[in-house]
Amino acid sequence: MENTAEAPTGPRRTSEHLDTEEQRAFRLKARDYMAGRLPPRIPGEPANAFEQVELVEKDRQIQRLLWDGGLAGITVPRDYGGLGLDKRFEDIFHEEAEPYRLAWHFGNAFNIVLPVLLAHGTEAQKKKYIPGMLSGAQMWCQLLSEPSGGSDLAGLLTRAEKRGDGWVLNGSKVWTSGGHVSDMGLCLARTDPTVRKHAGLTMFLVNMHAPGMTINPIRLVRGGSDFCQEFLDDVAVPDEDRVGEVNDGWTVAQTQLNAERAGMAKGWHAGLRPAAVAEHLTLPQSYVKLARQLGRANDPAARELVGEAFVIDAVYNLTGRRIAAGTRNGRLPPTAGMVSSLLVARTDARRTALLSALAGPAGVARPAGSVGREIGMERVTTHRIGGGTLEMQLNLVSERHLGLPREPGFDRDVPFNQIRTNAAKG
Amino acid sequence: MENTAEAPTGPRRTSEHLDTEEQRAFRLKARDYMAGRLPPRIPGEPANAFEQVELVEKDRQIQRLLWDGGLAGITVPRDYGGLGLDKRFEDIFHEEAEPYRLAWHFGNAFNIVLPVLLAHGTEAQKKKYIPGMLSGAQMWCQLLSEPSGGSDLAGLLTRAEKRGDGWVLNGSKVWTSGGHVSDMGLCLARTDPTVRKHAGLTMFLVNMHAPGMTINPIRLVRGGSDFCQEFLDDVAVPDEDRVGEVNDGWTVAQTQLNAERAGMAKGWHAGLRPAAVAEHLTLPQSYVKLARQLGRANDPAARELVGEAFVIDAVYNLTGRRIAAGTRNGRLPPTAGMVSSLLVARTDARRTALLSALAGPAGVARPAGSVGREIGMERVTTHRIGGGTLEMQLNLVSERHLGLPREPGFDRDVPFNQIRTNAAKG
Amino acid sequence: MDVTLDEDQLMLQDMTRRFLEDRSPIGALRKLADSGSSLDRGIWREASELGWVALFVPEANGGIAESAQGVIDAAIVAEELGRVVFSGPFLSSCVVADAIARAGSEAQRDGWLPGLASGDTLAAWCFAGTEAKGGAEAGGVTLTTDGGGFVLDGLAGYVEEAEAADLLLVTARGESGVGQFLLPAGFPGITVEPLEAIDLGRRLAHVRFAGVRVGPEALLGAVDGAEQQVERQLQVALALQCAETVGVIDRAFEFTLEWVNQRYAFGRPIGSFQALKHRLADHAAQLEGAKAAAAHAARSVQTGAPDAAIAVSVAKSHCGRFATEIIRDCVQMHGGIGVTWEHDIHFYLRRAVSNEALWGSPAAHHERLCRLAGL
Amino acid sequence: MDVTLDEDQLMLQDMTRRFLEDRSPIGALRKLADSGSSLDRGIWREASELGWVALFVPEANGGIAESAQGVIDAAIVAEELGRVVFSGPFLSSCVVADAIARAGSEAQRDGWLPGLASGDTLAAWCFAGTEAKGGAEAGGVTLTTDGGGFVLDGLAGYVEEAEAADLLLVTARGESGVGQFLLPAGFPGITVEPLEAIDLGRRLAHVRFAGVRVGPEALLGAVDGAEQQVERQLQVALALQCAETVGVIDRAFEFTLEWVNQRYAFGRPIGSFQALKHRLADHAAQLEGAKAAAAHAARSVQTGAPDAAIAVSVAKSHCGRFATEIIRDCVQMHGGIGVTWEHDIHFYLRRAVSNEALWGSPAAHHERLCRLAGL
Repeated sequence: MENTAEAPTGPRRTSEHLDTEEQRAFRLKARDYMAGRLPPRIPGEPANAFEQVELVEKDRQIQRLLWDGGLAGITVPRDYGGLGLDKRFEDIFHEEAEPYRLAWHFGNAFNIVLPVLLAHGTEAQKKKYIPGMLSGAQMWCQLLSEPSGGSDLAGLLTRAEKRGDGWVLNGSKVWTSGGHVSDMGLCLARTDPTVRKHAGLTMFLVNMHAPGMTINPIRLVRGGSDFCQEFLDDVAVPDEDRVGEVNDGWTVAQTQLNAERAGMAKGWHAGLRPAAVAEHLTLPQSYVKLARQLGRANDPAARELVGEAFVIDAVYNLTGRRIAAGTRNGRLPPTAGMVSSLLVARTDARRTALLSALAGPAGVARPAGSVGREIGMERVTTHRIGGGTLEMQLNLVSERHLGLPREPGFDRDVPFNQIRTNAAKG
Repeated sequence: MENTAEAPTGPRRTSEHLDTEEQRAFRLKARDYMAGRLPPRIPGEPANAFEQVELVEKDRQIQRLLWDGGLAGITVPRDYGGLGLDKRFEDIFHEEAEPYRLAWHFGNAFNIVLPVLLAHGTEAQKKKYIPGMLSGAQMWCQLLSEPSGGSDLAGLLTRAEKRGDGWVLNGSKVWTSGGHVSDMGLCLARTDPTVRKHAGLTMFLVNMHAPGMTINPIRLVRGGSDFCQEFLDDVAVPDEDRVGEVNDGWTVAQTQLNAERAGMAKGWHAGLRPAAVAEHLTLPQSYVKLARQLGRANDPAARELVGEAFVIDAVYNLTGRRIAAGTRNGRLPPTAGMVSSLLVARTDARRTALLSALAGPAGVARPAGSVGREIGMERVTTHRIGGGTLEMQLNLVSERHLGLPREPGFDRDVPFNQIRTNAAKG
Repeated sequence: MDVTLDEDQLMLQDMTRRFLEDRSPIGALRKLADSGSSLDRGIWREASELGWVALFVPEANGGIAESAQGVIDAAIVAEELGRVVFSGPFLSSCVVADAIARAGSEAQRDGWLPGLASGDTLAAWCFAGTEAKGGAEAGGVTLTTDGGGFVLDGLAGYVEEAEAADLLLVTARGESGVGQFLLPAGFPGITVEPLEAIDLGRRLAHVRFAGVRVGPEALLGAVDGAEQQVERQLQVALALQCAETVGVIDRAFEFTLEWVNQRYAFGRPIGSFQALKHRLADHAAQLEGAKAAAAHAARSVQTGAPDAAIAVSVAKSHCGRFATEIIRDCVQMHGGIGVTWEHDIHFYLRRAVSNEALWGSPAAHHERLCRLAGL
Repeated sequence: MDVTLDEDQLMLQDMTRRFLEDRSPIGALRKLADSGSSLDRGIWREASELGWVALFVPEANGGIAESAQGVIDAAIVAEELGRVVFSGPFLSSCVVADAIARAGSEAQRDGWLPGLASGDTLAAWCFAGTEAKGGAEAGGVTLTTDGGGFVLDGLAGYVEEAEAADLLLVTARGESGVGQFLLPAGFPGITVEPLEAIDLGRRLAHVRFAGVRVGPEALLGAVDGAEQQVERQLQVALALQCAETVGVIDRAFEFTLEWVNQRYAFGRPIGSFQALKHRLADHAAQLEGAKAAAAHAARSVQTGAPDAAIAVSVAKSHCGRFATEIIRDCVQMHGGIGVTWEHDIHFYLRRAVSNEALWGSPAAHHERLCRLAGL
């Protein structure tokens, strides 16, 4: 997930010449409405920084403005508060929205919760919750990972027990993006520990303001705390907020995870990525400037480092474009998208090593306001854990993309309560 | 295993001042006998090149000379043709033998077969076979790996079936060092495929000249062919050449493998390694010369490569010394020795990458007799496969040295004939 | 494979693959290597009939340039050549044909292009010098003017098929700039010094120029304007070399995947062991990178895009480095069989290591990128 | 741990470890970092009472140098400091105390050594300049003679505890060679410019010298003979820094091993997954290498062995590079918890990254090794 709004590079492009009459009308309506109403896109302004509550509040207002102007949920059915138009209208909207900030903190709601509800929600759930997202009234998060383990999602420990007509949830969730500013959460919990682990899970819609829900932001080494840990202590959930069948939560979770991956592949923050892709390669002048600031412009050993940094960045960009094009036109299998995450991890790690070598001691300490130290901090803070650890991504690519055999599982065919978990300790 | 006789570095050292009278007498006897009789140690002369049959023949003669002079099998019991002396006498011998070539191609016999026979052989076997080794009359090899798989030794397919009083062996062995020049081989075969794989093996002493034994040298990419593949087609082995109990071959094989590792750790070619270890670090002038020949002495990018080459070589040497000292004095567990092989692999791979980068195009082609191409050839031919693949070494270090949990086995507790193997194909 | 190829290009790819599988599979290289013989001119003529070099030759001179997308189409062929580690002067023939087609006089075009297109004429590209950090720029031969003519001196390094070549394209540096010359093989003062190469399908040589006197008719283009010509040649060469390298990696990776799926140890296919899986996943990611970079290089050179100079150096650095890294690990995963002469993989590794170093090592292209970035 | 330590040294190690576990465990650094406070002088005095800096101070000046093996013993302490990512001026105090003990006049020894040994006096070592590729050699401050005295100008970079220090040892380059000076804190013309550092237990600063006039009594040793002094200081600093780095890696690796053994996923300890096992095995091998190199460095500096200059650069390159590489992967293996402020591992990674860069990056020491090899 890109974290800041980059200025689009290259000339702004529009497909205006392809518009039908109806599309043209929609384009003009969007253009007129947004002008003067939506705040401008500010380069460097965070797109994904839930700890900045005023920014989150700003995004709620932006979404409300779009809703009021009849520009929210363009492809969402009318029954659920959307416009019921096709994808072409969404593209037109984004072309027109390019100069403005959009409601980027609603990424979880639109990329994940919306597709899950459309696929598995009851009619009542769709009518109740989707308009709330589209109008900016309700912010959503997903309650998935647990302190006992993030990679092994199906091994989660949070329990949901039937009490009367409803359910009571107990346990803990962690790495919840924006948990502390969310109104609702999509929550997977274990409803039957006596069957094999994938078979005893159920998906719920949980009110984040419910009694018994405690939400603590997590302080990260890199600064900020846009993730939270939640403790669920007898949190009540009515049965009408159950998504899918009891003990069929794994099916719902698959939709959820696929939606997350698809969201990342297409660009998490709608309107942010497409404009940032340039047709031709350029060599980042930031590296040139850095080498000069460090006084190493003429040092062949330093130039070797800068040159390699150019290469890894360029290859990363080209590969992203190749995979996007290839999965779109079917020349590459959909699984090719998994490869991108791996390349991010390897590229990031190598870049920080290269820049550290370039900076030498300036990479570990600097006079306030000067260049350098941020490079060493990158080495301390850049790791691949969120969004699936590197190890899980390597498993995925090797099994689903390359088709290599799965490791024989030890825990797939036994009752969950016979598997050793991290809860079993002292 | 070092492959050439390096000139010892530093002044020659001797422990003569520590000799007892008896030791002094032995030293003088050895010194007098070898002078003028043994061929000199020639720097660069291969120590481990079975494809050079005249060199192998030379080693047979050297061993015969030592035997004739009463200098063979110094620590081997007298009953089996040895001298029955303690380790100190062997050290004295090696101090005196430093200027000479020794019978380095008898490494398999002395490092592996001898300890196996002493531990598991019958009295008759010891009396029959050990004098033949010591006198240089019989050269030995070990028949272990098979074309169906080298890492999974206990999964071997060669069958030994009881016929009358003896055994008949059928199958194929591969990666046999010196198979084509050996007289006898230590051979592990399956005697019961209906029990779990480790439980159905038996060890035999096999005559390499027996009818039904076909031996083909293997041509390697790096040139030479000191390894062979053997086909055993109804090769008869009398029961008195069975080592250990029937179906207890895995026990014998453990001694064999430990002996191989111990041999590598102490220096496979007795007399070769100890003299080559210097007390102080030096920076190999070969790299300095290479950088100059390539015209890159003043190029900082090239100097970075040379400097790192200095470091990896130095660290490799220091680590070897540390592990040798630490395992000797008990500060490090015996398993620390396994770490050395890993470092060899990583050091070799990195060195070839560094030198390739240094050489540029000269590393892939050169005028006959000039410098360069051998560096690229190293990249083509340097891999870690012999003596246990890199993967097996990583498993060993992680499990036995670091104590990490073994992977659950799928094939350890089922009858061998129910396991899928490479023989099961087509 | 470039994911944006059109139907015609997919057909070209298919046709090339079938021709090579039939007439010059990897076994052909093994036979050449085992027999110690040199270039098979017969197969080169057969291949030329398919229109490989002709991609760069105008119709007027027996080619098909007008109906082709030269560099992109040639990259398709080069990738297939990599898959069988083809032994033949494809790269240098294409570069020289393109150079003559773009800058040659009518006499030069009529004289040389038909033979290049048909495969009867072999061309050698005398471009770089012999420095260890070189290869990515012209150098090695100097140029002095002498009345109306020129004198060439020096050494052109690592020239492909220089011994067999009928024609040399020589780049030389003089005080007033860079000049290029077309000289027939055996021209007085030129000696070819064959090299021992690790790539068994590529015969390389240094070409020595000792006071070679040439007339103005040998000049290709102008003395002053040759810098752009030379850059174009380097770009074409790198685009094709990278495409070939992609084919080399792709095929080696492909049969390694087959191997780890079918080879059993400890009762499981070795491809089910996590350590191998993770390494293969990483290789797959870098291989996608190589394909993306090589495809972009071919496309931007063909279209003369503003980033063409950058694109070829990016591709060369990435493809060069990871080809060697990936195929070395593929050898490792083959275990013992991978280090025997009998297994084909060493031919792939040899080509990869060789391609990494020729026409500029990754380090040489990093330096070039710094210059292109204004550093 | 050096595998050749004698009984006394093992006792020193044990005593140091127990003191630190009791009085300055890793939690002490967390408290400092959370409160944003600076050096804890109390704990430094307590520690000094154990005889840490005293290892380099002669008995006549309140030390124990005669009965110690200075650098080897100090390396034992440094390794323990690394295990708890200690926050205090051990390295610079040792270097400066050793310098004064070896080259100081009687007045200098009597004046400064007792305070250094007792921990009452803090010393800062103004050695290198601020260049990005520097750190492994003296530079940054220039020296001109002025009558019987000297004038110092320039910037000494990345000086540890310069703000808190009572005494500065300054290295300066002049036309006639290198000179070293002992100056009290607050000397006219000196300003300390604090830096933002990633290592939260190490307060660094640039120290600026603007026409600083000093008399000959401030000179440590002779102007001409100072090169050897300076080289010795660098060697002591690197030997101790590498020993500390070994402690940092060793402890981080230790608790990572515990973690992968006790943490379950998919019904198995994560340490049973082959990919993690193989990475950990490789790290174990490089960690052994770091221990071997650091121990050899300390030993050869202590004995003044002919390879001391080589040994410290070898150790610095290897320890520097692999500390960062290993601990970064240890963070990765911790999963989410590893990137939270609440987990201690980031303190270890910060120290590792910082130590890699200070007193010469691996690249700077590769260059130094080339010079030492005569290249």
